[in-house]
Amino acid sequence: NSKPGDSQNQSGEAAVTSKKDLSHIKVGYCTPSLNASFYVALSKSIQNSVEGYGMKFISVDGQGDITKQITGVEDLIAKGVDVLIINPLDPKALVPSVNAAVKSGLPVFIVDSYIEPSARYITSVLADNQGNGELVGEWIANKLGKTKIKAAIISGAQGNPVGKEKRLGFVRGIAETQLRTLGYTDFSIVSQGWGGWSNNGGLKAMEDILAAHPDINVLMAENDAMAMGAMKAAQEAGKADNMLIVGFDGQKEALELIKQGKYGATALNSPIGLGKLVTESVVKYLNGDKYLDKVIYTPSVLISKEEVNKFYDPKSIF
Amino acid sequence: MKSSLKRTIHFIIKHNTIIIFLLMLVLSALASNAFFTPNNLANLIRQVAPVGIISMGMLLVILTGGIDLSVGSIVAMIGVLCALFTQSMSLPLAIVASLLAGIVVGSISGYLVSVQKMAPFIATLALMTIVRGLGFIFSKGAPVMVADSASALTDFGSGSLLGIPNPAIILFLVFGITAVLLKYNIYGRILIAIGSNEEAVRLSGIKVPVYKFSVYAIIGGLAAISGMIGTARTGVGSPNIGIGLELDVIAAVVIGGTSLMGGKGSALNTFLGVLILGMIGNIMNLMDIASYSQQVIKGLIIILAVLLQRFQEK
Amino acid sequence: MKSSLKRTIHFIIKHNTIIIFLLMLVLSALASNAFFTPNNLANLIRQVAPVGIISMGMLLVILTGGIDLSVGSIVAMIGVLCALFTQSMSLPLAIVASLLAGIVVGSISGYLVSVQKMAPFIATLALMTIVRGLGFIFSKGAPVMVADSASALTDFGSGSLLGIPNPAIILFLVFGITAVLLKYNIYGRILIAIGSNEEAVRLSGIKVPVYKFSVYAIIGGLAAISGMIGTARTGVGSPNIGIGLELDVIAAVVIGGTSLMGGKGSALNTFLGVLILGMIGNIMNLMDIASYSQQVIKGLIIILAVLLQRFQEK
Amino acid sequence: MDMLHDQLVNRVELSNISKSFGGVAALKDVTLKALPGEIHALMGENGAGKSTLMKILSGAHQKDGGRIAIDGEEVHIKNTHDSKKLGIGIIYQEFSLVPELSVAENVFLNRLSEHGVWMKWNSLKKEAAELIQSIGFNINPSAKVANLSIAQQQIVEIAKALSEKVKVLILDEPSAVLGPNEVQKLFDILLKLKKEGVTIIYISHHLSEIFQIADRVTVLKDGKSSESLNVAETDRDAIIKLMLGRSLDAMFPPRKPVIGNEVLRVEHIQSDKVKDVSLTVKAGEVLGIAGLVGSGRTEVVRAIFAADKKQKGSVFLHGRKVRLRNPHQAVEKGIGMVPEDRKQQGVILSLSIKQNISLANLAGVTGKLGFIRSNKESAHVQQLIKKLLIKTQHEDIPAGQLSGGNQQKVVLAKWFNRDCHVIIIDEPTRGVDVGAKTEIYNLINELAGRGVAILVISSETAELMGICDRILVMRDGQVHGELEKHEFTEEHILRYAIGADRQPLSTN
Ligand SMILES: Nc1ncnc2c1ncn2[C@@H]1O[C@H](COP(=O)(O)OP(=O)(O)OP(=O)(O)O)[C@@H](O)[C@H]1O
Ligand SMILES: Nc1ncnc2c1ncn2[C@@H]1O[C@H](COP(=O)(O)OP(=O)(O)OP(=O)(O)O)[C@@H](O)[C@H]1O
Ligand SMILES: [Mg+2]
Ligand SMILES: [Mg+2]
Repeated sequence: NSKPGDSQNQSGEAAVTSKKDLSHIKVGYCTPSLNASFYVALSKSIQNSVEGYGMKFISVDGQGDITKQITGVEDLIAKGVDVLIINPLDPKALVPSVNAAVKSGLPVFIVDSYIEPSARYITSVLADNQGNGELVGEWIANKLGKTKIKAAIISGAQGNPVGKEKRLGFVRGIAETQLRTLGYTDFSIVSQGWGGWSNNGGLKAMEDILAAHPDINVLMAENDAMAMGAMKAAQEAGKADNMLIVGFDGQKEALELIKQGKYGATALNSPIGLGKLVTESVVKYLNGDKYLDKVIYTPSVLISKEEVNKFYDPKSIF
Repeated sequence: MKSSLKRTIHFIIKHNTIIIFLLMLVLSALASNAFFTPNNLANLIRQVAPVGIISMGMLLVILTGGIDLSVGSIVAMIGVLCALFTQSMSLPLAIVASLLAGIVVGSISGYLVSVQKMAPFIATLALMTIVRGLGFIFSKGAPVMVADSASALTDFGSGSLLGIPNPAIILFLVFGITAVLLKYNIYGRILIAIGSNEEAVRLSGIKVPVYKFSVYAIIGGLAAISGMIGTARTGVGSPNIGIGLELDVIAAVVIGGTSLMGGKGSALNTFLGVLILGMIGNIMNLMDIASYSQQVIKGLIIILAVLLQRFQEK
Repeated sequence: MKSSLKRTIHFIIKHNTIIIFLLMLVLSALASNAFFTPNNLANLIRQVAPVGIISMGMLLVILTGGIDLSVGSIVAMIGVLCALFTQSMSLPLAIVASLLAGIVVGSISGYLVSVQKMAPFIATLALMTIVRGLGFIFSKGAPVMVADSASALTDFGSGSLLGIPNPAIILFLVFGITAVLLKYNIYGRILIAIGSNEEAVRLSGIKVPVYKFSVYAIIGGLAAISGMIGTARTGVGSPNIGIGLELDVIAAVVIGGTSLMGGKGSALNTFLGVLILGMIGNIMNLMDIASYSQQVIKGLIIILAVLLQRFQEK
Repeated sequence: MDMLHDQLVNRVELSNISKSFGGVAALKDVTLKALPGEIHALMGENGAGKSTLMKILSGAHQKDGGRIAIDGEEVHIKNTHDSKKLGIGIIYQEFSLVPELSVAENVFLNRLSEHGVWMKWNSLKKEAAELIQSIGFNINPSAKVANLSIAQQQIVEIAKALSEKVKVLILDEPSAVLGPNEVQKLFDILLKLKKEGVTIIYISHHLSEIFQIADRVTVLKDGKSSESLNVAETDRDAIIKLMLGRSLDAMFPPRKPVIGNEVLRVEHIQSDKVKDVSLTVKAGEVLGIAGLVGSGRTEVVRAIFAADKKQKGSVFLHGRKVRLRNPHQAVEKGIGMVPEDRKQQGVILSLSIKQNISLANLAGVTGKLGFIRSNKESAHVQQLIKKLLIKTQHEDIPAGQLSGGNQQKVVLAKWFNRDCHVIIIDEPTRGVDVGAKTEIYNLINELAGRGVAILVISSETAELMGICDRILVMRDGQVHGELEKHEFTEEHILRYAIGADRQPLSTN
């Protein structure tokens, strides 16, 4: 099990080269949806890496619905792909699909989300969301010092396991840091809004949060898009200056705001890195490496104003 | 001999959904070699089963001049409930309880429409929201596992009989029953009559509210069956599936030449409508058409199919 | 004196949406201290603006007996297009082009419904899918930033006039024009007549298709305005906003006492319907009611409001 | 008869029935008694409450007060099911058929659920065919009702009512959509039923029919009932006086036609049901089109007005050829049409009288940008209401609250409100009471007097003879005869209408 931070490098070049000719290989990818720019970027990144190795890339869209994702996987198998990469909408529901694919002789790789261990996949590549949450919480606690933390959370979608990991990590990060530095905890989370992972949703949720709790000093959103929407609402309400806004993903627009000092910090969950990493695992596997780690984490990185220049790339696809 | 030919022609004109269907079939076969493989055909029929099963209920509802927007939510909620029930009761009991729950939800729509005379669109729209919320509440927002003791359910979901996937067998059953009901049973004839002239039926001493109520109860039950099939296939009940399913179901019924005004429609054509819609998605996936373009093409084909239907009226 | 009281009572009974509205207002004030703060009221009116603006168009469509399911998709697509346009043309041009694009999409629905005589439900359902897909294609799936040169747009989106948020001002304008149109202009009267008895209107020598066409073009334009407001507020055009918006809009219109059969409805009541629906969401957020329960409560209130409407008919 | 009446128990006894709709009294204290084997006519002006009374008897409406007794025993009819169990059959004024079902299913609709759970298609069709034949007609029992002509639909209604053994049969204006041939057959059936002891309540606005078939007559006026009269002992004037509260000078007002130049000429027009029709109408002339039901008269005028697509033929106005593609263009060119189906095509029931009347001439009531000049409109409409003697308190009342005759006048007012060169009136007085009829004839005269060319279709031969200057007779989609005023006789018209070989109605 590789620990966060110790595995692959983030730079552009392929870290793995293939000894075999892979040009006849068809890689199928089933995305959970294409309704969010994160997923679009992830799909694009996998495509770029896959094609970079000379393989063929085919994708289907789960349209945010487990049954449609299963349908998509079935269609991929029917089309005769050689490798399957799945970003499962649900940790359990796709287990039968994965196992059916494995049974028909396909290696299956998981990316970005969790799946039950009973699925016989080769390896899963994902961000350490809880670790990321901890980094964000730690940053907030350090930043505010003895000031009481009054936070609101904007979550993406109900029942989303990634969101849950992030907020649990956030709480752990704050608690641990305060205990370490102050010897006690002094924070409350006064409200949880729902923003549907979108800019617009974050804006709306923040408006209502500010009406009910005008005195919050921290806003944590489970992705950058919602955080940026919430920032707009805070600005309109004239509250942006007394508030720390943090999010996740490291979208380039968010990095730009961090650079300008308007946005506190974000935890890197780069679709580009995920895409590269999972493709590299595929290539390793196809080259005969049968001993891949079952879980591979992308490094957990916190990006605040100090580090932002290392990560900011205005031409990035995400 | 000649008369049988004439009858065939007449049949085709009347059911010109068949022409669209055959056209799609030929196009699909031309478009992808993978289409006419037993594996893919089994996939296709398994994939359309949930929409297909519910479409038969929707046909009944639309025949009476109504509509039901809540089915997608029912599928999700029952999927969740069914998984929960397996954790606390025997499988047969869990299935019966899930089915009943679906019928109860449908009955609430039925009550609002038939007794309270609410517009079906708005009554079922409200229920769509409510039932979706309940699904989330019951599941606490996360997918619910089917109990290990209920492995028979998941076995059934992934199993097949004589090469036909089990969900498809249920679809065929539901289709057959509906077809017979509409053609040879008084119940079906009365539904058509209600959609065609409700007042006349009322004046004939037929208890119209009872019939209107019944179609919503039935579609609730069918949505429950679809929900259970979903859970059986995946082994989990997930509260966020089936969003927008109602629109697919309605589109299938309308592609099958059913009038949204009620009084006009057939089970066979609806079944073909379901297959046409399913084939659109399947073949586009096989052809590697990008997801966004798929939506555009699907919409265009719906428009085309409905425009072609208009010849039927002549 | 007495007659004015009588008239007031008559007015209230006729517009009993007002009663529901006042009831909601009182309940909201009781439920949360934060409700009657200027800040929250500004939020509320700003939040309902997109639904409100489109609801006036939906009122016109429903008056003629139609429906438009494509508006949520138009909002998203135009939001994207508007942001894209700012990158390549001057702001005024970008706005005009976006508005025109919305009108064009609406006109396609209008053409299918009025000339091709397609059922509005299915024509606009197909367009809903197509336009959503186009929005994704145009944006390549990711939100599109408004160009820095078009900061006037984002300034407008977050600005206000005399304490009234700009989007709300547009809403008031659209509401006022619709109200006047329906009450004092022949256009409104013809729409109502068409919804009541289309054939009689046609035989009176009125060009029914032109009017039916026009309402879809109008709602397309209004959806485009809503889309631009969304982009102006957030500074990005996202292809995935507005999913399910059409249902909120229709619910608001129906809560306002409009009959889905056409021929009956008022702008004021629709406006109140919009506010009622907006308040439901707002107050539940203020009360920190869990999102799942919110859906359930919202559905229940819709049912309740529509049931209360029935007294109006007496 | 009276002696009998005293001794026998009444089959139907409605006593002191009252009923109001939302505060408006439709029936106040109505009493009607009928014996077994009696044909009892029910008459009255439009809106007098005839249909309402019968709907109460059939369970479609609930009475507010009063007593109903069948065969001397008080009964409580709460729904149509109850009335059926009591042996009451009814043919409603508005069709109550199911268009999407077959003839056979419609005939047995009342008893569909008694046949068991499964459809017995063969026996159902056979029985339906037998029943329809037994009443002298021939309609394919498998045909969809939607594809039948109006007359055929009425026959299905009759068969439906006779499909059950009834003690009481109510017919609400059955003859309004039947031709003379079919009416005669209907009367044969009624007389047969009468012999079997069935009580028949017969509603009609045609006085001649009452004298031909009824034993007694009850007249409703303003929601109250008159004494029942023995038909044999009364006459037209007496009944009219009971209905209107006054006597009627002449059914058809005298007219001195001033006929001018040709206004409308139609040459070789063809459509689905019309095979080559040509005609001309001159200014100030009233041209009638006679013919049996289903002869294609309506189709001719709808093709002229461009309400239906015509396949061939040309239309000339004032000698100049015009191309009309839709009713809008017809209206723009000065043609107006009062359609045959008042409720479906004429009035908009939920709109006010004012709004209905303005509909054909919106330009006349609007100012800049389409804004309505409310005062002007009201004044204008009030004038028309006064002129056409439309009975209403206010011009803002929904047209649906008016009686049938007054609704018909509203539709006429719509075209009065516009300067038309040609006005087509399809069935000007269908279902209209005698009093209102005369008023409508007056209006037609006045229009003609203004120099408008008028084309009238009517199934009532007497009406055409009374108001027209010239009559065309149609059969099978063609004009088979043209009669000048001095040639007008019922026989003449009927002969052309039926043709040499008369054929029974059939579906194919
Ligand atoms: N459902 C109803 N709601 C309100 N008013 C009604 C209703 N039905 C009938 N009326 C009113 O009751 C009165 C009697 O109507 P009814 O139809 O019984 O008249 P009628 O004698 O049959 O007239 P006609 O000769 O035109 O058929 C009319 O004023 C009519 O407008
Ligand atoms: N709804 C309909 N669908 C199909 N055919 C119809 C319909 N109504 C009428 N027809 C046909 O059109 C022809 C003429 O119809 P219709 O009975 O209206 O004739 P008409 O001469 O105008 O008689 P009237 O004016 O007395 O009704 C008939 O042959 C009839 O079969
Ligand atoms: Mg009547
Ligand atoms: Mg006619």
